[in-house]
Amino acid sequence: MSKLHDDEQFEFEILADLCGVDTGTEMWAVYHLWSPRTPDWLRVIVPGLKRDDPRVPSVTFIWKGAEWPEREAYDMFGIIFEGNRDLRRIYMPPDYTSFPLRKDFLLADDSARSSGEGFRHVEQMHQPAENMRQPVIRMAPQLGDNQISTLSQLPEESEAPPT
Amino acid sequence: MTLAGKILIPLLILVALLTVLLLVLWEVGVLPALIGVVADVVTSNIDIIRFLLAATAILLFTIPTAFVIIFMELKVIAFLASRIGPNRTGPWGTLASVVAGFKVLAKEDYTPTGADAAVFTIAPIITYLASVLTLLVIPFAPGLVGLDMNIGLLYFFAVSGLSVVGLMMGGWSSFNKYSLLGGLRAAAQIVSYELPLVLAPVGVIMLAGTLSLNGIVQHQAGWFWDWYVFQQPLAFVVFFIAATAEGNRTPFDLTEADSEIVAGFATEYSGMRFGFFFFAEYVGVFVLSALTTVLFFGGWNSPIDPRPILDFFHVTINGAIDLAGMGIWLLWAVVLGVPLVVFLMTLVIWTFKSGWSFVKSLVVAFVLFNVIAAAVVLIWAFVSFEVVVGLFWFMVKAFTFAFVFVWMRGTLPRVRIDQLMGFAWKWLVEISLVNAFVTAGAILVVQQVTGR
Amino acid sequence: MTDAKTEVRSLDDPNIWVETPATIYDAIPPYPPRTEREAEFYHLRDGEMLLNLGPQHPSTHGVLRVVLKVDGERVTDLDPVLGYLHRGVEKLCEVGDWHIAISQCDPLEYVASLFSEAMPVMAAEKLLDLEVPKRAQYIRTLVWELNRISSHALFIGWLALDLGGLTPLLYGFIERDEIVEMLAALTGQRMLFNYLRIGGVNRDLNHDFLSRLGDWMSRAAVEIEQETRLLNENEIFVRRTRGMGVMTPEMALRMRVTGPNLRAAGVPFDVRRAHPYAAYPDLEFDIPTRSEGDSYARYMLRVDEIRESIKIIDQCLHEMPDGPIMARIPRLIRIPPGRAFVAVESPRGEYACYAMSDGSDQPFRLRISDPSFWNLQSVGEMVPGNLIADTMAIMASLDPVMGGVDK
Amino acid sequence: MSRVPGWGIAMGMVHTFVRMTQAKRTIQYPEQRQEISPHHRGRLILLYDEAGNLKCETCFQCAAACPIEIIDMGGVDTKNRFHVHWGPAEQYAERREESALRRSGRPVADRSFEAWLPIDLGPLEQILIRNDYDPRRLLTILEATQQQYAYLPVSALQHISHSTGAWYSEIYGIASSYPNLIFEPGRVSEIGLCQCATCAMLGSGRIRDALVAALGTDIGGVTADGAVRFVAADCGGESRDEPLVTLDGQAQPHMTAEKAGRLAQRLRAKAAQPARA
Repeated sequence: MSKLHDDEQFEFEILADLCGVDTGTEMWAVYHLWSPRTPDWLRVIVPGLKRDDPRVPSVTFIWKGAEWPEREAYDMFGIIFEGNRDLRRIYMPPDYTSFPLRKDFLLADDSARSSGEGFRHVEQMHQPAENMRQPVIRMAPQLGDNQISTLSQLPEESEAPPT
Repeated sequence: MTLAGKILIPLLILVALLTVLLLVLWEVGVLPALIGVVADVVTSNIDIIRFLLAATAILLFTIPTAFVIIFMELKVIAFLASRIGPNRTGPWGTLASVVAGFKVLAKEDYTPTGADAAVFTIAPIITYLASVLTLLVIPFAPGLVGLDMNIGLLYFFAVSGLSVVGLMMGGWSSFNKYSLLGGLRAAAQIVSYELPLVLAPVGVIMLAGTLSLNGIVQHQAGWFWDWYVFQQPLAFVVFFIAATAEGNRTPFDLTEADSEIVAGFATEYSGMRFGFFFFAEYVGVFVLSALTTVLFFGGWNSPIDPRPILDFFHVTINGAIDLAGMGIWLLWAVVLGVPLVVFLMTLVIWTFKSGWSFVKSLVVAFVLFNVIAAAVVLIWAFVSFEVVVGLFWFMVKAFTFAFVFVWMRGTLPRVRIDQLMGFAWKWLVEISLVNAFVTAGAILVVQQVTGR
Repeated sequence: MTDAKTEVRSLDDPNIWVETPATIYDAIPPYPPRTEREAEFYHLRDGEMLLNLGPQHPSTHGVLRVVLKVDGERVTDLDPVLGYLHRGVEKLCEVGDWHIAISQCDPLEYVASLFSEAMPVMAAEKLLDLEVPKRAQYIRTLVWELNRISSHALFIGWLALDLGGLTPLLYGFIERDEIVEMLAALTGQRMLFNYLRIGGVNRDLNHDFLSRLGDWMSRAAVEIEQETRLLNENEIFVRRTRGMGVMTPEMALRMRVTGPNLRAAGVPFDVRRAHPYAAYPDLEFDIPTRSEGDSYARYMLRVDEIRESIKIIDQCLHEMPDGPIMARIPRLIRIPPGRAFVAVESPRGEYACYAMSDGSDQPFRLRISDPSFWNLQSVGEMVPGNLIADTMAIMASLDPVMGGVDK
Repeated sequence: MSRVPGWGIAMGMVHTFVRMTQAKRTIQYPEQRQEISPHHRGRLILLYDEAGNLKCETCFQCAAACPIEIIDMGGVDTKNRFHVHWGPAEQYAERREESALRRSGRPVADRSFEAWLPIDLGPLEQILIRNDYDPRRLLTILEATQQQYAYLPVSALQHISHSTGAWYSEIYGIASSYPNLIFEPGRVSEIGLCQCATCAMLGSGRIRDALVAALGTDIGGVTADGAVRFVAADCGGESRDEPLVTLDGQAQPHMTAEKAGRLAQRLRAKAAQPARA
């Protein structure tokens, strides 16, 4: 990348765009380079980043301006740019655990792809603060003779004598 | 029983009892003795009572002036930006500032958690008093001055210096980084512009010979070229710039620079406390423009000296009409004359305006009559009393300067804090010192030549 | 770290604020620093104070929080905190289809929304390699330039307001209101136009629009001169902006500043010339550049750009060809799979978009790179060392629009 | 600025003074109105042509282009019944795929309408008779229906509301407030485990490891086949003799590590084979 930037034959001094892409199976880091004098442009794709630990060397030493886009790519995709001094979340709150723009982060109304129950499929749930009460459901009062065992107590379960 | 009923009925009973009591006392002879005692107490220390009266008069006088200036500022800034400005509350929007005053009264003024309450509450009062008390010394008209101290100018600067203390206290005590910055800026700015503000009128004092503002104004009597601005142009420029900085007006309004430090020292204030700061600023504008007119534009002297023209036409005006002498005629004029004139006017209006009903033309005629009567009285007063003329000219000049202050606020951007300081210390102080020396030298030369 | 809390507690933990009522609320976050830059920033040397130029500050253009490390009045370091306006536009675009992507991109650069709207449109056209009719190209150029003028008119007002002047903002709004009323006659909206369509434009020029345009064009040049005359030679304005946030060409390129800020630093780069699109190839106009690179140069450059835009509009009107305004495309378009990178010269810089399509009618990935996002970075480089008042001057001269920065 | 230092400021002041004397730009809103151009699209109104009939042939273009997808279209048929032809994003997303197909006139099964398809109401009638159509015993009726149909079909709910007289919305409210009553087939059951200090001492850690091994995800995750969700429950700290393990919100008595594992496997197995009826 530095050769492209400094080499006078190419003269790609302007980093037009730097972004991450999640193709469902792997991650890409895509760079677009322009040169201020000649009207040609170049797209550099770094494919094959593993989904669980995507790592790419950072370009901040060439363009200091690439710091925020790399932070954004990390925030949205989890791509870690080694060498970026300030790689932290740019948009999301600091204790946000999942990466929103990944393909498996499904919005509630993205039902075209979600499996139908429309729940937000987050990899790790927030660490719920200790004092968040979960609602404990009271049992419905049992009704004399025609007691109907609710689905929750399974037949095999109720037969086995309580040990 | 309505609320009013609950209040009025006991009041009426009280009044009746009181009158009976007074009558009894009057008969017994106790009351005249009492009045006698009070009379000689008053005569003995007349000046203290005069001071108290003057102070309350000034306090009452500043509220309407502040309203007028706030309204003027709203209107002028809107006009500068080719907008119309407030025109809905009251006739032509004139009640806009009064309504703003009531709103500020109605708002709840809370104290932020970290602030130390004592300093927080006293700060606005000090700033407000500092700018209001300075009016005590300013001569509005020949007789009309609060307290004609022979060290008037010194008193003025001393008291207006006090407002810095109020700003600092407000800034420091409201436990907010922005107001702390605002308070410190206020201290730096006003203290460093106090110097040119005091040094600039030194030339004027030398020319006038006295510190008392009344004396300065009397020395500027005569045509407008006798005013000190033509003898001290440089001092006027320095004084005017220092005055804008003193009153925290643009381009030096760094203390509440709303684009940098939110609202400066007044960030945490709300309700009437903010109202005090708000009024203090606008009374400050009026005070400073009044001082510029007194020092440089001949206070209540009119630009044209009417006496030579009158002598030329041998016209002497003594407008005093002794109403007592008219006796019964006065009674007739009021009881019969006024309704007669009004009736005549209604007839005239009614015939021309056929569309209107009689009652409507009557009302219009009555209003018209009042307007004309008021005009007549005013002209008569203007002609016959010296005080009214002085007051008129003083107000005209003071409000032109207030307009210039507001005009600058509408147009100019803000200066940076270090440019502000540099300008004060590097330029204004030197110029005013040079000006003082030059005037001193000139006075000596003039005395040698004319041998006065 | 003076009082760093050891265990991790999330910011929305309710009792975090209860336990420290009397202690001083400081800008130091309750969680330990995550990177060495954050650790070095929140370590206060003596005499320094952290000042929150918070989201509700009057002079941040939109919702931006900048934590200043202040020593007295002088700013020693600053750390912009973004995300207050983040609404996940790229994710939303991936959910809706290409038509929804257009209206999703409108509020990105809300002051000149035709440029941010052009992103999905031009990307789709490039992927479909669709030939947009000539008339639509000219109408687009005309409308873009009008939008540029209205955005620059606002810029002048904001810059003056941040330095304390009240009236330039109101003059700027008078100017902008005329243009926006004209665009409302054409596009139907005053601000978020939603006017461009894939393959052309929504509605043809109508009499109402043309009469207002003619009326405005007749006195546009004179009015622009009047507006800017108030500020050009004003000593206080010049003293406040001259020499603020100076940028050398290399630094500008390194900090990846775009548009008028880059051209003010002396680099004559303009997307309309470097990668021409729409009707720009056959219009002749020059690119104003200045070499000083400070706030005043950026201000003067935008004033020159307004004059250029008026010239462009003139040419567009004269050479407006007739013909259809919309290419023939089916109602439910499925973009063939592929990748496209498109860029437009917006009033704040180069507005780029990298679109990928997987053959369905929903964009697979729509990466939007907003100029204000790149410009705002250079604040961190230029401001340290100046006073608080100067941070306003520099940030205003960069003219960031937070909708685009936070996407 | 070039000539005299104060020149620029003075010219600025003159300019504003001149502007002050010129005509103002504001208009008095209530009295004078700004003429909005007829082409303004600000108003979201349904247009009628001069003959009075509706200028809309329900091509759903506006619903397609609406970014927040709030436009849905409905009409009243001849028997004065209101029909919603289009719904919020879920239906829209599925339907958009086949919209060309649908408009081609060929009958297309629409997944999102399955909830409205008629079902055999016989067994439901039996349940109602057993509870003698008493609206106060709605919860028992709903649980029996769930037992019978493995989920609560809409037509079943409508039939209950017709016969017992309870409002549909009330029934829906009751059903939706219990996690074990679900509205679509292929339901997700939920295992909750409390991790507060008391339960941890009583052995919830071991149960958690067993469940993680069985389900394959930690707390907050869903099994790969989407059948079981592992959530954190909370016993509220009251004194207990064994850790709180809940299944669909119902506390499970005498739960040990291997019993929890077996329960998890059984649930996943049950979800694999198709639901009854």
